[in-house]
Amino acid sequence: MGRTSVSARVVENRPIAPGIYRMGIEAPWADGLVMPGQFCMLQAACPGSSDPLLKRPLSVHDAEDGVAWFLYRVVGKGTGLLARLVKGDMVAAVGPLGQPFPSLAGRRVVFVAGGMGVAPLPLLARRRRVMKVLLGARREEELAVLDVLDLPGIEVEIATEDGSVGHKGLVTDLLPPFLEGGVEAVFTCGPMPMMREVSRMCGARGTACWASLEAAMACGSGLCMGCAVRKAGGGYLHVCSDGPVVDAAVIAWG
Amino acid sequence: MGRTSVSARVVENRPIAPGIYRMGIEAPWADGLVMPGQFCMLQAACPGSSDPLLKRPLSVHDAEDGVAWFLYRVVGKGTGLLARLVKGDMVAAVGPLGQPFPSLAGRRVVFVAGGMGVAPLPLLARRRRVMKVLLGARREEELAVLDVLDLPGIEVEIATEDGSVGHKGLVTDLLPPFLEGGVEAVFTCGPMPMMREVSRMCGARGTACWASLEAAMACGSGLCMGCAVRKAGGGYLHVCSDGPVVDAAVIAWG
Amino acid sequence: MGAMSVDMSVELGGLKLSNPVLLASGTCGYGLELTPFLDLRRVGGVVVKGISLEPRDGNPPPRLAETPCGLLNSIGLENVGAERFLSSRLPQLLATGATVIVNILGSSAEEYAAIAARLRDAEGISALEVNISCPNVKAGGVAFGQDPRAAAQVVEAVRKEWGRTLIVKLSPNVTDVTEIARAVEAAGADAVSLINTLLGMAIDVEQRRPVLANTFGGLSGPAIRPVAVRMVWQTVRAVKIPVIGIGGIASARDALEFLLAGASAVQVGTATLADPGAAARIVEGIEEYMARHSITSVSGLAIGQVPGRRAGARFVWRLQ
Amino acid sequence: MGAMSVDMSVELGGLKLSNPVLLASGTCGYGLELTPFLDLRRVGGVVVKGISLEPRDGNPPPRLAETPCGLLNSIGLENVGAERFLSSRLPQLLATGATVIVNILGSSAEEYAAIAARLRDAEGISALEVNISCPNVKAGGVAFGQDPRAAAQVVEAVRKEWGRTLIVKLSPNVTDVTEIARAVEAAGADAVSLINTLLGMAIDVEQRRPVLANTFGGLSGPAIRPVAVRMVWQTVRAVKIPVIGIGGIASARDALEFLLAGASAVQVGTATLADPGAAARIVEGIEEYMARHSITSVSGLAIGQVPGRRAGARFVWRLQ
Ligand SMILES: Cc1cc2nc3c(=O)[nH]c(=O)nc-3n(C[C@H](O)[C@H](O)[C@H](O)COP(=O)(O)OP(=O)(O)OC[C@H]3O[C@@H](n4cnc5c(N)ncnc54)[C@H](O)[C@@H]3O)c2cc1C
Ligand SMILES: Cc1cc2nc3c(=O)[nH]c(=O)nc-3n(C[C@H](O)[C@H](O)[C@H](O)COP(=O)(O)OP(=O)(O)OC[C@H]3O[C@@H](n4cnc5c(N)ncnc54)[C@H](O)[C@@H]3O)c2cc1C
Ligand SMILES: Cc1cc2nc3c(=O)[nH]c(=O)nc-3n(C[C@H](O)[C@H](O)[C@H](O)COP(=O)(O)O)c2cc1C
Ligand SMILES: Cc1cc2nc3c(=O)[nH]c(=O)nc-3n(C[C@H](O)[C@H](O)[C@H](O)COP(=O)(O)O)c2cc1C
Ligand code: FES
Ligand code: FES
Repeated sequence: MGRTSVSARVVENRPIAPGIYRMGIEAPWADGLVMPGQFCMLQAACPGSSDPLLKRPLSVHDAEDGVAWFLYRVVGKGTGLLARLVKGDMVAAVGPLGQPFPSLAGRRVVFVAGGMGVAPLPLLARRRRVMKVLLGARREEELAVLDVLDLPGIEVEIATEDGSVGHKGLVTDLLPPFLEGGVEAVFTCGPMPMMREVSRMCGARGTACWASLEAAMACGSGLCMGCAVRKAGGGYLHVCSDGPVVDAAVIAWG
Repeated sequence: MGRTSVSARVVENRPIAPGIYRMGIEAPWADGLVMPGQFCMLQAACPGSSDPLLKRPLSVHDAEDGVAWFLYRVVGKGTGLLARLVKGDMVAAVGPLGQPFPSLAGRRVVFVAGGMGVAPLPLLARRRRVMKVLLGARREEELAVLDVLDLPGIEVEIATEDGSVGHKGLVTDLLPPFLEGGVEAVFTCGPMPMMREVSRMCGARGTACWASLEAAMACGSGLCMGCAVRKAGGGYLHVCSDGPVVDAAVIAWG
Repeated sequence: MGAMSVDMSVELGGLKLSNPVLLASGTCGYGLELTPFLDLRRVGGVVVKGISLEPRDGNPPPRLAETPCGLLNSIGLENVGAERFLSSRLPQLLATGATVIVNILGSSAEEYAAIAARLRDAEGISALEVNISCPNVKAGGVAFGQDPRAAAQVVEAVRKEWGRTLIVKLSPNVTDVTEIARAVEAAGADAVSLINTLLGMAIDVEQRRPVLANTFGGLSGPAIRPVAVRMVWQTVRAVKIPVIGIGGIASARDALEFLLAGASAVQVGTATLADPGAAARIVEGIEEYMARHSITSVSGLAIGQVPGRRAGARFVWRLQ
Repeated sequence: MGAMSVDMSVELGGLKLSNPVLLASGTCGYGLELTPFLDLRRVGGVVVKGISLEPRDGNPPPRLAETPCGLLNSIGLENVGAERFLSSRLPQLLATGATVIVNILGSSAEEYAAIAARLRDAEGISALEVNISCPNVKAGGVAFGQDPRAAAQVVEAVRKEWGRTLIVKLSPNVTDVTEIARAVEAAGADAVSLINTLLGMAIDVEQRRPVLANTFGGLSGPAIRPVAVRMVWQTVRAVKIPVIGIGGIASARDALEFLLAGASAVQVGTATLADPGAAARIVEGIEEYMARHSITSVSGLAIGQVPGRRAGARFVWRLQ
């Protein structure tokens, strides 16, 4: 699968909206081996220090010309230290990891995103056929990332909770016309409550739905069994190796 | 005593010889309150990380115009992270701490240094009367720091173990003429075996000797009793609060 | 702080403290060393370095070794002894306005009792904290804190001599800390504080010998916090007396872990060594958190209502 | 490596290993997950995830929490069960050329024995590692590893079924680890490995609840290394069988702390999660160190000659 564990050079790392950064790192696998929806485990190299201890999972945002890109929000110490990196610094990177969005050749797919759920979109748009992106946010400011998203030929419909841009309400309000219009699959990435609702709506119509899950991870590689998510039929699957992209029907959304 | 615990801005931090850096930080106490031989506890600010856990003791190298300078060798992770700082970065600093070299007004003092023992010299030369510096090194390369030492009007005599510069042998070989010539006090800073020998030689002639000690430190402020050094009469003194500069006669040099 | 005013005061077995943040024994000297950095009235109290009847020199150096997010120390209970503490340190410390708690240690129950008796007549000592992590010379050097009967004997002996608040400081180097906590509660302790350091060691691989002259040392700092929070959580659910949480607290968030686990107060140790003003920051941060969460008093922080008191160690079921 | 050639092979209770660096149970999956990053023949052996007689689902999520220099996990012994391990995992793992050690767990001595019996007929399993940190259902859930008699019973039961190398993995959550070590030595263990995780917990102060669904978790990683080195040092001096050191090893320097303390081999756990190639780096680093210090065989690393075997816990005298 071409997964590697390397020390990679940062080619760019800059804030593109308050608290949100876009970082590119040198990655030999960026040109072909990585598939949309896959992720890497990343850590700012800090010689001799073991706090933070573990790498952090970030979706591959885009990949071309030997550079893998990530779009991330600064949340805590792991992402905080990533944000301090400058061009030429080193980052420890394991990847690409996990199950990608399926390849549904020629199919019409709608992507329902919330917040940072847009992160995997550019690579997805480059490699798969996405007809439409439905994007939810609480406020206009959360849409700042849109300006840097390179989504050639893909229309974006927006819903904000405060109505400042686009539809006033939830992003899931925008989905029914597409389900009724016979879209062939829905991809979704974002907060759990949103993905749960998307999954429920698709399930009710019998439309295939693929969700990109999140879970706390230690290894990202199937070693620790830490990233468990309950399956509909009982038992657990592991987000890092069975996912992050899974058939939404197999999840016990709870 | 004006000691403070602050987050201070780095004004300069650059390598002056392989593995040796000179760093200046903004310090309100730099203009008057600090005395030669005192030290600070320093740590590169790394938000959210607690490894390394403790600050590291470094002698105040020089102090003027609101800037405190340090001259340090990269040894491990604490000094390694300091070396990565660039102008404008923040460093956590507690100081100035400890007992300084005594003020022997008008007296003739010889300073015997080994390796990084030269660190406190510029401030000492600025504030006290030093007639001569005797400096020991293993090889010529170890003398590179001399180029940046600002020691107005002070002569430096050198001994190298391989004879590449100055006297071939130990720095202590250079001391007897001064002891015989009636120098009034000897200050010493460097490796323990060197300081032990200087102390012994001074003791034998009845010349006052002040040594700047080193010990592993946690607090640098007399809180933990960790920095113990055995006293000649039994019991311990604490390098951070009873020293680092102590009357060499009180130490059980062992 | 927000507009809301929060009540930070706490009561610990009869002792009223202005706030729940204390300075831990052995990491704040005799208190005075901290005054350049910290107004001692801003913390709930100062637990001074462990005092024995006679002065002690302590262990030979090296006494310190830093480990990942932790500190090993083998100070060896160096202290000025009860007399010099009372004559020269205590008056100065009281002059700062600090609430003073004295940590005591001994090598027999009688010795503990003798120190308590000696300190009883001194004015201004608000509480004793009995450090039972010391080796019991009569029982061959196993620490009092590792044996419920020996621990109870020490507490009973001290209790006879000391009427004010009596805190017992527990060792974490035991199979079941709640067993010791229950034993000292039954023996008359007003509160327990935990944890003392975990027994550890480090080896200098280049010198090929233990780093510490004493071979072993006590591990403190953020590294041990998860163990400390667990033991406090278990102990809160096993005894009725107040529990003081200690171990790796370096921020208000860390202190809140213990207060949410049910601790009535906390102590800040190694963090003060790394940053002498840490405790004051922590007090402010707790106030800010309480205001943000609309919690008006410290006692309202504990998660849920602590249910029927059960032995803690049995909770553990399936790890890994 | 220098010009000098060093002998990295070790012998552990009858088992020959090419080098002393093993992958710790639960942190290398069933070995196969690591092959993109690591040639499994470069490590001394692979200790696979704990296997029970029947498959286990494990604990509900969240199962992980990072702490300062540490990791809390409450996987809950999720595993595919003995049958599926033998049919689908083991053959693939053996095909990589790895030396395979199987970690086993149960909730009664009989269950442990039954797994040993089931695995006995499988070819290619070099050793069993018996994880006695599991709760003993018959004794109300206290772990086997916290009671010398229960630990000995498990080992005796397994010993009857298993003739190859038998390693017993000890829990650090005890007052005196050497007591348990001596008990399992007497019961027939060929080697002991330690430490398993320290019991800990973390609280999410914003959500105001324990981070882990299971409340408690096992603490691993560099944070625990000083405790692990101490316990290994004590155990080496208390038993005659080989000791395998585990706990917070992330570099050759860290591994050497254990080997210098007298461990015959080491296991790398959490470090593999953070960096899947860690163990290979460690093997190289040990070789380089040995060459630099002119030490020709791993058994020559231990500090001094280990003197007359004494009980370790008594060493502790004066801390702090
Ligand atoms: C498969 C996958 C892909 C992801 N892709 C992206 C992305 O493209 N862009 C982006 O901004 N974020 C992404 N995330 C979330 C990102 O991993 C977390 O925000 C990050 O781990 C936070 O680490 P921290 O140290 O800054 O925060 P802290 O809060 O300090 O982290 C503490 C611990 O919690 C874990 N954690 C915290 N938040 C999350 C979370 N939301 N999901 C999983 N673990 C978490 C951390 O990994 C760490 O172990 C992804 C998560 C997963 C599982
Ligand atoms: C009063 C005093 C003044 C000093 N002044 C200077 C100076 O001006 N320039 C300079 O280069 N060095 C000086 N040192 C030594 C300096 O403190 C150490 O080199 C530094 O602490 C190493 O830290 P590290 O994390 O880089 O190394 P590591 O080896 O990773 O440190 C591990 C631990 O050992 C301690 N340690 C390591 N070496 C020493 C040492 N030589 N002395 C005391 N503790 C040590 C560290 O503080 C730390 O706790 C001074 C030491 C003292 C006590
Ligand atoms: C240098 C040092 C000295 C200590 N001395 C004592 C002592 O004299 N008596 C005592 O009961 N605890 C002593 N302790 C333990 C601390 O009070 C505290 O219980 C422990 O360090 C854990 O808290 P921390 O992680 O916040 O440091 C000492 C700790 C350190 C680091
Ligand atoms: C995620 C995880 C799962 C583990 N599972 C097991 C297990 O199944 N059996 C076992 O004996 N130990 C298990 N352990 C303990 C490790 O094997 C090891 O003893 C411990 O983590 C300490 O070593 P480390 O600090 O190098 O990780 C597990 C540890 C972790 C982190
Ligand atoms: S994160 Fe370790 S198995 Fe998924
Ligand atoms: S370093 Fe703490 S007392 Fe000196």
